[in-house]
Amino acid sequence: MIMQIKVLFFGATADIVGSRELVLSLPENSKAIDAFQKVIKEFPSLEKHKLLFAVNEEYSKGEELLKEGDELAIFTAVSGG
Amino acid sequence: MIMQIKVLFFGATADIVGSRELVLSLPENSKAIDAFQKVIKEFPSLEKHKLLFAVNEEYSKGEELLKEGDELAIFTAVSGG
Amino acid sequence: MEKTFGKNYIALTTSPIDLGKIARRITPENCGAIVTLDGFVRRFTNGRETLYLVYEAYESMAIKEIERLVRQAHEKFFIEAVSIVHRLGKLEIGETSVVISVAAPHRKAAFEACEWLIKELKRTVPIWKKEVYEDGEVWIEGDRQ
Amino acid sequence: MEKTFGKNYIALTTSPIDLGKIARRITPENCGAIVTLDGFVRRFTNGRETLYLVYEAYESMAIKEIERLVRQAHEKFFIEAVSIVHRLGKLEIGETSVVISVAAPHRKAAFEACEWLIKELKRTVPIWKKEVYEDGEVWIEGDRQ
Repeated sequence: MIMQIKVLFFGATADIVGSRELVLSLPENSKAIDAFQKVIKEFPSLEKHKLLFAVNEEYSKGEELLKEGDELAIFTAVSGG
Repeated sequence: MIMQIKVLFFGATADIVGSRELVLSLPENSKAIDAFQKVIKEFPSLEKHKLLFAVNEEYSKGEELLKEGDELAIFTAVSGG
Repeated sequence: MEKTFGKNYIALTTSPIDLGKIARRITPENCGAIVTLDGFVRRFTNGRETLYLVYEAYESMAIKEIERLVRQAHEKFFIEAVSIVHRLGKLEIGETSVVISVAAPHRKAAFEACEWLIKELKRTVPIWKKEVYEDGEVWIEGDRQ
Repeated sequence: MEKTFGKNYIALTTSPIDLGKIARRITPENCGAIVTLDGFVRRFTNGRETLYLVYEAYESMAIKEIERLVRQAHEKFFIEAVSIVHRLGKLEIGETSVVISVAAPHRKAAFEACEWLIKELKRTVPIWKKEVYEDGEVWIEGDRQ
């Protein structure tokens, strides 16, 4: 079974990917880190940056299982304030 | 020779003295502390308070000699802010 | 996007921030002091001149993260209310990018909480700053202070 | 009564203080942060309700003392500009009695200098506060925080 998740990009990562939002298809029971690595493969320039990611608006280390419709965000170290 | 100095009161000390400004006559070569003690003698209720004083707008410990026209201020611990 | 919880107020906005209005949202009756951090756009950074900044946020997550920080601050410090507003979009030199106001019964806690909040905000809240120069632009990664 | 020296501004005033306006007087180009202390009239002190306050100053000396503190702050901390305004006369609950704003290249120095300035102001500047209650009034002697 295949599921779809949403991937969000901001700032530097949005510039690299050329988009702020992608839909990613993954096998069921994929982890966040699997989705992350799939994106990296497609956009290898992302690897030049120190990246963080969040699943459903929470920082993630990548171990959680994703489910249909989840939101993965990939971004560089924050610089607000 | 007699000289005259100005004595200023603020807040609690002005309430006790019933005035914000007095003229004090003193022998020449009086120190600030002499003037201070003369005022205390006239208004003994002042002694119930912890008092500070300033000569010509500078905090004073009382050892400087006063001269005609000097300004002595007598007040309680400050509470601005 | 804004949120009120307890006596606290947090917001993300593309409009100019009125520092005094934010700070004075919170004047609890048992408090006597508000400490406010006003972060603004500096013209020169390491000698290079910035023309303007652009701030972008992961807005829904940023609001959550700011709320989490405010709740943590209440646990760590004896404070009464916090007001945080972060500006987004294009900012001119000198314009306020962030205001953090903390009201507390005793000013020491307000100073400590305000300093802690700006440090944590810069570390964890998903907002990014792009510096635009005459000859290019760059997304800043991490707190460069 | 007001005075400007260097990038600093100090004043005593009987008019309401506009916090934002005071803080934003000082936005030096090499700075990115202003820290502001806003002291205001609290309604309850040790459970007793205050109706209003009256502040009185030895104005000429108070301005001198505030200037001295600002100059000392520049020696002690790496800061760029200070703005201090103290209100005098009758103040209602919630009104600002004092604003101290400090701009610095790095926020840590601004926090430290602002906290030091309010502590020293309360210790040395000849200004006095009278608290007026329903059943009496009292001149406060010394910092009771």
